[in-house]
Amino acid sequence: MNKVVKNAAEAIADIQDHQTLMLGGFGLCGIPENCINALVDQETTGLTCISNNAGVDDFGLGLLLKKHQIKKMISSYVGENKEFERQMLSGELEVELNPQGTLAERIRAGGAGIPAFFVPAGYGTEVAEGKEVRVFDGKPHILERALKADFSIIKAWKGDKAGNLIFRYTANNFNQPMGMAGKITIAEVDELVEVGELDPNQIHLPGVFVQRIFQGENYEKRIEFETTQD
Amino acid sequence: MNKVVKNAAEAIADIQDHQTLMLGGFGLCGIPENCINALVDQETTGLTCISNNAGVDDFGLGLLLKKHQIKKMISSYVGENKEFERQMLSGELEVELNPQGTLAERIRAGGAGIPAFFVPAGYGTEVAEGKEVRVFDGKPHILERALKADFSIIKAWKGDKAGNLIFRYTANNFNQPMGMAGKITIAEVDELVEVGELDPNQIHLPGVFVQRIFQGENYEKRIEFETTQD
Amino acid sequence: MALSKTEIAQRIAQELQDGYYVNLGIGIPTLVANYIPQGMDVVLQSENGLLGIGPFPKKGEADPDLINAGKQTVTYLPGSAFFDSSLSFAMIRGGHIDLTVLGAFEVSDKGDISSWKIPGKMVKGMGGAMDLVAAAKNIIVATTHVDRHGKSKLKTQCDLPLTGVNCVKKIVSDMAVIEVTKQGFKLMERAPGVSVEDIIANTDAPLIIEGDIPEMKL
Amino acid sequence: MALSKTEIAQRIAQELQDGYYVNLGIGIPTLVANYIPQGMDVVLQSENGLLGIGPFPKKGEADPDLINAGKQTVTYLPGSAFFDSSLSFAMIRGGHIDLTVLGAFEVSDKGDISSWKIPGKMVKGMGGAMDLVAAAKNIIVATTHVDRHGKSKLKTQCDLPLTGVNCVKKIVSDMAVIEVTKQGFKLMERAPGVSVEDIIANTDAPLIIEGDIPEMKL
Repeated sequence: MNKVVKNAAEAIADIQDHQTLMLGGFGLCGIPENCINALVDQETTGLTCISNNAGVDDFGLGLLLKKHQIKKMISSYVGENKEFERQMLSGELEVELNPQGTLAERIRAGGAGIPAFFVPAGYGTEVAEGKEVRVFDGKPHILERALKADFSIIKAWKGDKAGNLIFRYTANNFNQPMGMAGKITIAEVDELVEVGELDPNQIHLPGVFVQRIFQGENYEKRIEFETTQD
Repeated sequence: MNKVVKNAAEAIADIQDHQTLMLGGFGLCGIPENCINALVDQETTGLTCISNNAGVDDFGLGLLLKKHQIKKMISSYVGENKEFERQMLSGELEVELNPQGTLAERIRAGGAGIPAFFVPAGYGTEVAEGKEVRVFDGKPHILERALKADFSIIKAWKGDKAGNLIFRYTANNFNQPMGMAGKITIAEVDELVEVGELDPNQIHLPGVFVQRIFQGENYEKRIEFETTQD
Repeated sequence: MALSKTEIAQRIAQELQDGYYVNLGIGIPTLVANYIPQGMDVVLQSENGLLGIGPFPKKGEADPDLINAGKQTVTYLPGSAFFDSSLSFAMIRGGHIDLTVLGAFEVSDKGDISSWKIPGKMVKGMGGAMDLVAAAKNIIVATTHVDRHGKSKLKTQCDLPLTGVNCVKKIVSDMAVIEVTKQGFKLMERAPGVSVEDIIANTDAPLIIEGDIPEMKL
Repeated sequence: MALSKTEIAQRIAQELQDGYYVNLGIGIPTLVANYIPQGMDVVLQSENGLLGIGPFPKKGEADPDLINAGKQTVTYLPGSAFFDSSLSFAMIRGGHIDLTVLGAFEVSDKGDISSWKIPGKMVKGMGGAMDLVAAAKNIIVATTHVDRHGKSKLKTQCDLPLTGVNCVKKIVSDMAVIEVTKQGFKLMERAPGVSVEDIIANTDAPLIIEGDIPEMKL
């Protein structure tokens, strides 16, 4: 079972124009930097990107936006990005906004073989428009559908060559559920280790979900708002 | 925030007749032995027990069955227990059988605020009787409802005084999702440690889900089928 | 004198109870963390996957893998736990968080709240706000009583796109503490030096006023 | 000569491919693990929460916290992962398992399977079987061709309560390898020394037979 690829360019080489991608991360925390850069280089376009945020103007998904590689974003919060706002207001970019928890659960559901589920979030708001409403235990809920992707592109801390992954601090966020929901899941990691080096009790995402893995390089790990006590 | 109780007797003291309990474990692996024994001593009756299995005649939930403390079982597999079979066939015991994955997901959903969801499992079988059927992506699914409990009683390996839990090997099984779905969750652990001793990256069940915790004692950890190479 | 933002946060901190798990939104709500009473055990949840937010890091010690939902660098406390976004919202949606404090553009006397979108002006997305207001047991809104143009944010009906309906339990503004009851807004406390008449004049909805309205104690 | 149970397992092992994640049911399916070709990387999943089942433990080394779905003590291999039951079935239901092998009481030529309940006689519960057959990409049934009373287990319709409908892809019995096609059962191979006529006589459903039917190679 050879899941290890050389680098990001090899990992994403077969991603085609107009495919649907999930990209892990929250803000700029835990984003798959190497693969995003490789997608910029590969100039794949017409992409539908499922990602909680859209990066900033000159980093993360902002890089793909700037080159007009993204046709549609499915996200929960897209502030912090002027080019994004411009493309959305001008109609160049299609945007579907989801409540963050609904987005996370739709992704998990996609990976877990659950095509639809009811949640209370968004009832009575524009998020509920066109969706089935049903009352459970006296409270109205709306029916949400699962999300899947042609490729899920995620970032982990440690990974072994069988694809088992461990995340670090809040850099987990959407990476773990997205890792379950890709037809092909690509994981880039800070540290790639041999099979058997990770504690099997402490795997966040078991290797069955991961098809390709590589050791990333030159992580910038940019901080969006550096806030200190002083 | 004082979650630590002295022992099982104290942890379960306010469980009332006719309440609904979830009990973790798969077979006899990872069952909350101390609390089950305390329930036998307390003679609480009329219980609805949600548990993947029903123990064996003289261990685990079999002990509660023998004393007729259980009114209804919600399970997926109840072999290995003659007294169970007798009570079920004679009508003394009500039994609801669920596909194992549906059972696990109904429990997670109960803890996760998802009142209902669609799954393919059970379509076309007696499990689907009376349930809504809907086709997604060309495949029929049935609507399943979430499960909750008055008390979830689970067993973990290590736990800290804030209720953060880590499980060991396959003794996790239903303990983790059940820990999310109890109005009150009681955790008994092999090893109770101080706050700060567990790695925050490696918590299986965060403390927010756990209301009571204690260090268990005299674990028998009976093996159902000891199978060796020789 | 209307309360400052930190005073609003201070007043909200009085709502905390020992053992509470709390989610604090961006802005004034975040300041509540500074006023948790000494010796009270309150655990702060960050919806991006952290239970047990600590203080901001010391200079030079910020870790890019460790941020809060406002994307600020933070630290974690002993007894913390990290988890993915789906478990984080399972926690929220499942009712395991005792208290949510968030800001608002508008709040109606039915408990509806608008907080995420100003059509044509600001469309950043709802983030986790819709999940939080749909599921938290107890939701307190921290806000100024009127907006920059002097218009009341407390109304009979929200005009901006909704974040959630029938969910806000209490409002702590710079002028007053108001409970959202089935009968509508009920005035509970007034800011030091602010009169009941001032509050009535600045609220765009009927106020239930029973007996003497005490001044807030800070 | 009809195949022995271990020979059925041996034949099924030929269906494995490098990189497969496989769930093996209780009974004959479990034996398949003994015939994974040398050098082939196959990972066995146990639905009670283990990916990477190892051999049975040595005497005296059994760990009560480490069992398979049949509740037998097992070991784990390097590269294994443990997880809870909801993630385990997310894996199964989500189609991440490449192959499921399980036993059956009856299989119909529509691909329906009965495997969990004999009314009035055996009501132990379905365990994970319904989840597995509803979701696995590829389901192979390992079974004897006829039951203890000589009645065929391969039929036009299952009489016993169903485990799943329209899901079985292939049957490896002690007499034959049969594919379940849209047109019905298709005979692919026969056990060494077993004639096509024998197989027809012991199958309670029409068989599609195209050209010469080769003998299985073990």
